[in-house]
Amino acid sequence: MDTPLTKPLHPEFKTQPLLAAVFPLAESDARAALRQMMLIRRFEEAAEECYMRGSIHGTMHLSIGQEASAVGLCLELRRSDLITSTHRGHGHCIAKGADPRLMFAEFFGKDAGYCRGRGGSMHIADVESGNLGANGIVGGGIPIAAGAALAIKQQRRDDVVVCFFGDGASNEGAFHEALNMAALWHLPVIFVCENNKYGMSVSTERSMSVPHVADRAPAYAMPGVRIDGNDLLAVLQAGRAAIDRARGGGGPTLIECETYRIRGHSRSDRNRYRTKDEIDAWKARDPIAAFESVLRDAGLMSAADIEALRAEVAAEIAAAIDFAAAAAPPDAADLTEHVYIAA
Amino acid sequence: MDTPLTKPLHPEFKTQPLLAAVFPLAESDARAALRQMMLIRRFEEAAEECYMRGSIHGTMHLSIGQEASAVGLCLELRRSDLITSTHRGHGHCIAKGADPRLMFAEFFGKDAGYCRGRGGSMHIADVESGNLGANGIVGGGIPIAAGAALAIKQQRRDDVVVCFFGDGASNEGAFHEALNMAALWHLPVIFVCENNKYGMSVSTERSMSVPHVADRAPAYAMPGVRIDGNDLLAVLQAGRAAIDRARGGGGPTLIECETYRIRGHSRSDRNRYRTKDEIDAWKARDPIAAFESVLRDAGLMSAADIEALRAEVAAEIAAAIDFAAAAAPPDAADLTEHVYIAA
Amino acid sequence: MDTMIEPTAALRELSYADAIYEALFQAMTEDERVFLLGEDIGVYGGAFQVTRDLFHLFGGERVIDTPIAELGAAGVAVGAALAGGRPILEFQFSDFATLAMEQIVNQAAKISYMLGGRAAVPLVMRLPAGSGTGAAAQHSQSLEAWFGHIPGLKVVQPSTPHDAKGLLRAAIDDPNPVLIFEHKLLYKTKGHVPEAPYRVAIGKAAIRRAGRDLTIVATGVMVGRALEAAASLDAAGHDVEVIDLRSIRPIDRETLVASVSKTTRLLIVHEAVKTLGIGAEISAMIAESEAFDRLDAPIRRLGGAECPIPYNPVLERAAVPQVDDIIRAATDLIERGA
Amino acid sequence: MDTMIEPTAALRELSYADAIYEALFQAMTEDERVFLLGEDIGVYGGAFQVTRDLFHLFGGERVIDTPIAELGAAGVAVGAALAGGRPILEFQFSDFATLAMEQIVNQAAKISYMLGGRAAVPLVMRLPAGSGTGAAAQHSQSLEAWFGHIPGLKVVQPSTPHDAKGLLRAAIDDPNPVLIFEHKLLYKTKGHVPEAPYRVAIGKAAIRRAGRDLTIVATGVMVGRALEAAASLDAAGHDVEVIDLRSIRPIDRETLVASVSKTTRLLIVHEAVKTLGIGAEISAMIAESEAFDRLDAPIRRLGGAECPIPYNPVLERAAVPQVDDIIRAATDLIERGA
Ligand SMILES: Cc1ncc(C[n+]2csc(CCOP(=O)(O)OP(=O)(O)O)c2C)c(N)n1
Ligand SMILES: Cc1ncc(C[n+]2csc(CCOP(=O)(O)OP(=O)(O)O)c2C)c(N)n1
Ligand SMILES: [Mg+2]
Ligand SMILES: [Mg+2]
Repeated sequence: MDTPLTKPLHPEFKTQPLLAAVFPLAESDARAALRQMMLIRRFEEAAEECYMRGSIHGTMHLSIGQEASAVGLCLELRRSDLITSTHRGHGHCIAKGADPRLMFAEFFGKDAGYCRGRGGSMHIADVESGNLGANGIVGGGIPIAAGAALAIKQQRRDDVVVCFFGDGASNEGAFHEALNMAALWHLPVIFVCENNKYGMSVSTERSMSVPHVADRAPAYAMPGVRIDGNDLLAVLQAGRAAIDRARGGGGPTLIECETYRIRGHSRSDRNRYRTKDEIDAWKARDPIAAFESVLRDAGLMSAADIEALRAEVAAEIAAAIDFAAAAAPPDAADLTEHVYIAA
Repeated sequence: MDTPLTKPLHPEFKTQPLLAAVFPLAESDARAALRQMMLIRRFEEAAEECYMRGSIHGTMHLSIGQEASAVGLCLELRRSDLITSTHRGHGHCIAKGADPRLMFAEFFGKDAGYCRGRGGSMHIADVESGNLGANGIVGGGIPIAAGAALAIKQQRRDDVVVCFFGDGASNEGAFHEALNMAALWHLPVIFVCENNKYGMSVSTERSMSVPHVADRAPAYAMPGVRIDGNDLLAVLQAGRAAIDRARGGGGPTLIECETYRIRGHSRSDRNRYRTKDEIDAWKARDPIAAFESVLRDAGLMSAADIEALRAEVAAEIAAAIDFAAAAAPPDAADLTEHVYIAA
Repeated sequence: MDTMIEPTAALRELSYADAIYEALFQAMTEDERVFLLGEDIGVYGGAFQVTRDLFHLFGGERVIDTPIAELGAAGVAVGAALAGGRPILEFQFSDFATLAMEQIVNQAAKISYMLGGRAAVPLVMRLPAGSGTGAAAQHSQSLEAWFGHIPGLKVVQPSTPHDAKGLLRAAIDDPNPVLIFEHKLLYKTKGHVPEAPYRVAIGKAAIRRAGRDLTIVATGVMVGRALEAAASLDAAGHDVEVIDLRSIRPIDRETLVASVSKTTRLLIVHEAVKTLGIGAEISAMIAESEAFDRLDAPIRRLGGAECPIPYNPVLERAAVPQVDDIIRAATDLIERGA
Repeated sequence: MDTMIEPTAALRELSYADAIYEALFQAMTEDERVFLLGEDIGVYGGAFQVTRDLFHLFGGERVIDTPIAELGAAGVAVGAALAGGRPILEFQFSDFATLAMEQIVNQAAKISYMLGGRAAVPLVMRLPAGSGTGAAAQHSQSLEAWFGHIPGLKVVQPSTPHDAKGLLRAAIDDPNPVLIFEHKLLYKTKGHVPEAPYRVAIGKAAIRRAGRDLTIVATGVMVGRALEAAASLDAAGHDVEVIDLRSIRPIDRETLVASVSKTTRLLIVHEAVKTLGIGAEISAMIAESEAFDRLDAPIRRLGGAECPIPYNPVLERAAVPQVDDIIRAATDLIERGA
C-alpha cells in the first residue's frame, strides 16, 4: 500500500509505522471488521437511495470512503466504552454496535427509531451501545466527550471515550477548550479527527494555519498521531495504542485519520470547491477495497468469501429498510413528550 | 539582571537575547518610557487609594508590577496603531496615550470621563489614542483585535494592532479561533500575553496543559516568543521585532511576557492561592526599579533626575484626581443615551 | 422610501434570496468598506446560495470564508467594524449564533454605550432561521426574541423579497449592530423588488391587509400564513387586518396600538416558541397601552410548541402554527367577543 | 416539603450564600455522583464565596477549578451528566453564560428530546446575576428570560435563603437541566433556613403577602423591594398581594391566575430589561387567561431600562426598578381602576 503522507509531521510526534508485518487481527476480528465496513458502506448507499426516492427527508451527511476510521477505532472498544459522533455519524453509530433497522426507522421518522423519530440522521444515537450521539453542531461533541471521560474517571471505571470530529471542527474554540482540559486532567479520551480535507467547501489549507490537525496536539502536550485513515490496520494500531494509554490512566491522544469524503458534503453540495480528479484519486484508495485485498493477500478470506459477505450485508440492509418502512410513525399528540425526563 | 526563564522553550522558538549590549533606546525615549511606567504605577496606587476611600466604587484590577509590558509594547506604536486591552487595562490605556484626568473622571463616574461615566475601570477606552477598550470578558478582545487588523489590512494601511490578554485568557476558545484566523490571513496583529502566573486564583500549572503560553504558538504556525516581561528592554526588543514583522506584512506574532501581579486579582482577593514568599520574590524584580538601575548604570539619568521625574508624575496624578473630583456627574435623565448611535 | 412603486413597467420579480443578493451586490459596489464573512459563502455561494458569485465578483478579501469558528468570526466582525469596516456576517444557520452570543451581546450591543457613544459597531448579521426543512432541533430554531431583549441591538425579520432587500440595505447603512432573521422557507418565494437601491426603515411594521374585525400581527414566514388565513376568513365574512411586524427591536408600537384600537381584537402569530416569544412582548405592550380599554376579546398568541423542533415531518408541522390554526384562533376570537 | 417549620427552637438564620453552601454540602455528602465545577470555586471559594471550603472537604476531584473556558466547561458538564455524573456548574457571572449558550441550549436542553427520551442531562447551573455592584454592563445582566424561552430547560430564581437552599436541592434531584439565577445583592441577606435537607418544588410561585387590591408579581431581588413597597402602600390603605415567581420556566400559571382573578389588578416587577423580560410572558399569559375578564386596570410592568447597566451608581440605580417606582406604579394602578 502506498501512503500519501508526504508532508513532515510535527517533529515531536511520529506517524505510526505502516501496516505491520505481523497481521494484527485475529481471523474472526478481521472478518468482523470487513463486515462492519461493508455494512456502513451499504447502509450509506441505501440511505442515499432512500433519500433520492423521498422516503427520507431533511438532510444527510454520508461517510462513504471514511469507513475505516469508524470501524478501526470502535473495533477496539468495549460496549461500556463511549463514543461521541458528528453530523457525519452513521458509520460511527454502526461501528459502535447499533442496529441498522432502528437507524433506518429513525431516518424514516418512525417511533421505533433510535430517537423515536425526533432526531433523524443528525442526532442518531444509541446510548445502549455506548454512542452518546451524533451532533448537529460542529465541535459540539468534543467537550461532551471530555466530560463523559471525566465522569468515567470519577467513577473509577477503566472505560474510555472516543471522540470523533472533523478537520473543520478543530477550528472551533470548543476543540481548544476541551483538549486543554482533557490533557490537564489526564482524561481517558481519544480525540479522533477524521480529516477529509474539507469542512464543507473550505479546504484545510484555507481554514487551518497549520498543515495538519495533529500539529495542534503539542499545544496540549498531547501525543498527536497522523495516520492513513483509509488503512484499517493503521487505524487499528493507532487506536489500540491510544485506547490502551487512556485506559491505563495515561491520558488523551489526538489521532488524525487522513481520509476523504467521496460524496458531497450534504445532498445540496455541487462540488464546486474540488476537482473530479481529486475525487477519483481518492476513490482509488477505497478503504474497503484496500482491506479486502489485504485479507485476500493474507489468505484470510477468498474472493468468494468476500462476495458472500457483501451479499449478507446487502440483505441485512434491505431487511432493515423493510422493517423501517413497516414501522409506525409517532403520534402527533405526543409532540411534547420527552422534552423533560420525568423525575 | 538575572532571569528566571529556566524552563525550556518550545524548540522551534527561541527567547530573545537578554538586554542587548548596545542600549536600544534614544535618551529621550528612555526617559519617556520610565515616565510612562512611573505614571502607571502612581496611577494604580492612587486608584487603589481612591477605591479604599470610597470615591471609586465597583471593582478594580490593578496592574502594579506589570508596567513594562504595557509600556514596552506601546512605545513602539504610532497613534494610528490600535490596541485592545483587558479588565486589567489601566496601564495599557495610559501607555497608548490616554489622559489620566479623563481616566480618573471615568472611575469617578463623571460625564467628563472617557466613557461618560457609563463604563468605569473595566471598560476604560480611548478610541482617539487608539485604545479600543478594556474588556470585562476574559478573551473578549482577542478576536476583536484580529478583526481590527483585518480592517486595517483591507484598507491597505500599514498600521498594526497590539492585543493584550492574560494567561487565563489563552484557555478560552476565542484565543484559538482568533489566532488561527490571524495566522491564516497574515493579519497585522501582535498577541501579547501578560502571563502573571494566575488567572484569578488558578495558576498556569492548574489551568494549562503546556507550561508556557508561547508553546501554543506553533499550533498556529506563528512565532512564539517568551520574554522576561519585567525587563522593559526585552519587551521593547521583542515588541519591535513583532511590530516590524506585522507592519511589513509578515503576519502575527505571539509574545509571552512573564510577569507578576503584585496586588490581588481584584479588591476582594484574599491571596489564598499563593504565598507571601512568592509575592516578595517578585516584588524584588520590580520592572520600574530594574529599569531605573539600567538608566543609572548607563549614565542616562541620575538618581536625582529619577526622583524629580517621580515627583512630576505624582503631581500629575494628584491633579488628575482633583480634576476628576471636580467634574460633573452625568444626568440621570440621559440614562439611555448612547445605547444607539444616531444614523 | 418604504414603498417604491414603479408605475409603468411590469413589476420585476425576484426571489427573497436574490433580493438579498442584490442588496449585497449594490452595497458592495457602492461602498468598498462593505465586506462579507461567513462559512462557505465563497465558491460554495452560501448554504442557501445567497452570496452566489460574489466571491468571484469581489474577490477573497471582500467575501471571506471563515474557518468554522462562530465566536471568533463574530469578534473579527466587531473588530473590523470598530476599525472602519462594514462587515456583514452570515451565520450559516441562526442556531450557530449560540456560539457567538458573547460577542453579539456583550461586545457589539454594548460597546457604544460602554464607551459613552465614542465608538460605533456598524455590523450586520444575517441569520437563516426557522423550521420546515426536516433539519431537526439544532438547525431549526427561531431565537430572535433573545436579541429583541438586548438594548443596543436592532432586529428585523423580513417576510417579503422587497423587505429583504430594503431592510438589509437599511441595516448596512445603520451605524448600530443589526440582526436580520431570514426564514429558510422564504428564500425561494418571489415578489416585486425594485432594481434601484432602496431602504425599508427599521422599526416600522407594514399593514399587509386592512380589516376591521381583528388584528393579526405576524412575523417572518407566518405573515404569508396569516394572509392565507385572512383570505379564508374573508370568505366567512370576517374582515381581518394583517400586520407584518418586520422589526422585532424596536417594535412599531404606534402602528400596533392604532390597529388594535380600531379592530378591538388581537391575535399574534409567530414560529418561535410561544413562551417568551415576541408575542409575549406585543401582548404586554398592548395590555399597557391605550388600546387595552378597547379590547373586546382577550389577546391571543399562537407560537411554536413547547418542544425542540422534531425531525419527523408530521411532528415538525405540528410544532409550529399552520394556516388552519390561525383560522381557528381568529374565528374563535371574533366570535367570542361579538 | 415546601415550608418546613421547626416549631419550638428559635428559627435558625443563614445567609443566602450559606444556604446555597449548605445545599451543596448536603447533596455532596449524600450522593457521591454530585460534583462541582467552575472558575475559582476551589481554594478561592468562589467569586462570591459560596463554595467556601468545599474544596478542602471534598477534594479536587469533586470541586474542580476549570480553566477560563465556559463553553468547554459547560460541555464537560453535559458529558459528565450523560455518563452518570451529577455536575453542578457555577458560572462566575451569569454574563459569561453567553459563551456557553451552544452547550446549554443546543445540547443540554435538547438531548433528551432529540434522543426520544433515551438520555437525560441532570445538570445544575448556578448563575450569579444582576446589577447593583458597580460592575457595569458586562457583569450585571439579567438574562433569565432567554432560558425561559427554551423548552427542555428549567429556570428558577430564588429570592430568599430558604428557597435558595430548597430550589437548589430540587434542581440537583431533577433529571433535567436546571438553571438557578442568584442575584448578587441577595448573597448576604439572611433568613430562616432549616438545617435538614428539603426541596422547594420547581414551578411553584410563593405568595409572600396576601392582599386584595393589587397583585404584584416579582422576581429575585425585586421581591424584597415589592414587599417594602407593599408595606408603604399598606400605610396608605392599599392592600397588596406580593407573589414571588420563583420559577421562570415552568411558570406557575395557576397561582398567578387565581391571584389576579381575586385582586383584579396586576403589576409585574423584574430587574431584567423590560422588553421581552419575564413580565411580558406573565402579562400575555394573564391576558389569555380566565383572569382577563376580571381585570379592572391595564396590566403594568416595571423592568430594567432599555440600556446596558451603566457604571455610574446613580445611573445604575435608575436603570432598574426601585421601591419608589413600585409604589408609584402600584398606586397609579389601584387608583386608576377604582
Ligand atoms: C457550529 C456549526 N457551524 C457550522 C455548521 C454547518 N456545518 C455542518 S458540517 C460542516 C462542515 C464540518 O466540517 P468537518 O468538521 O471537517 O466535518 P466533515 O463534514 O468534513 O465530516 C459545517 C460548516 C454546523 N453544523 N455547526
Ligand atoms: C469570560 C470570562 N470568564 C471569567 C471572568 C472572570 N474573571 C475576570 S478576570 C479573570 C482572570 C483572568 O486571568 P488572566 O487572563 O490571566 O488575566 P489577569 O487577571 O491575570 O490579568 C477571571 C476568571 C471574566 N471576566 N470573563
Ligand atoms: Mg472535514
Ligand atoms: Mg493572569
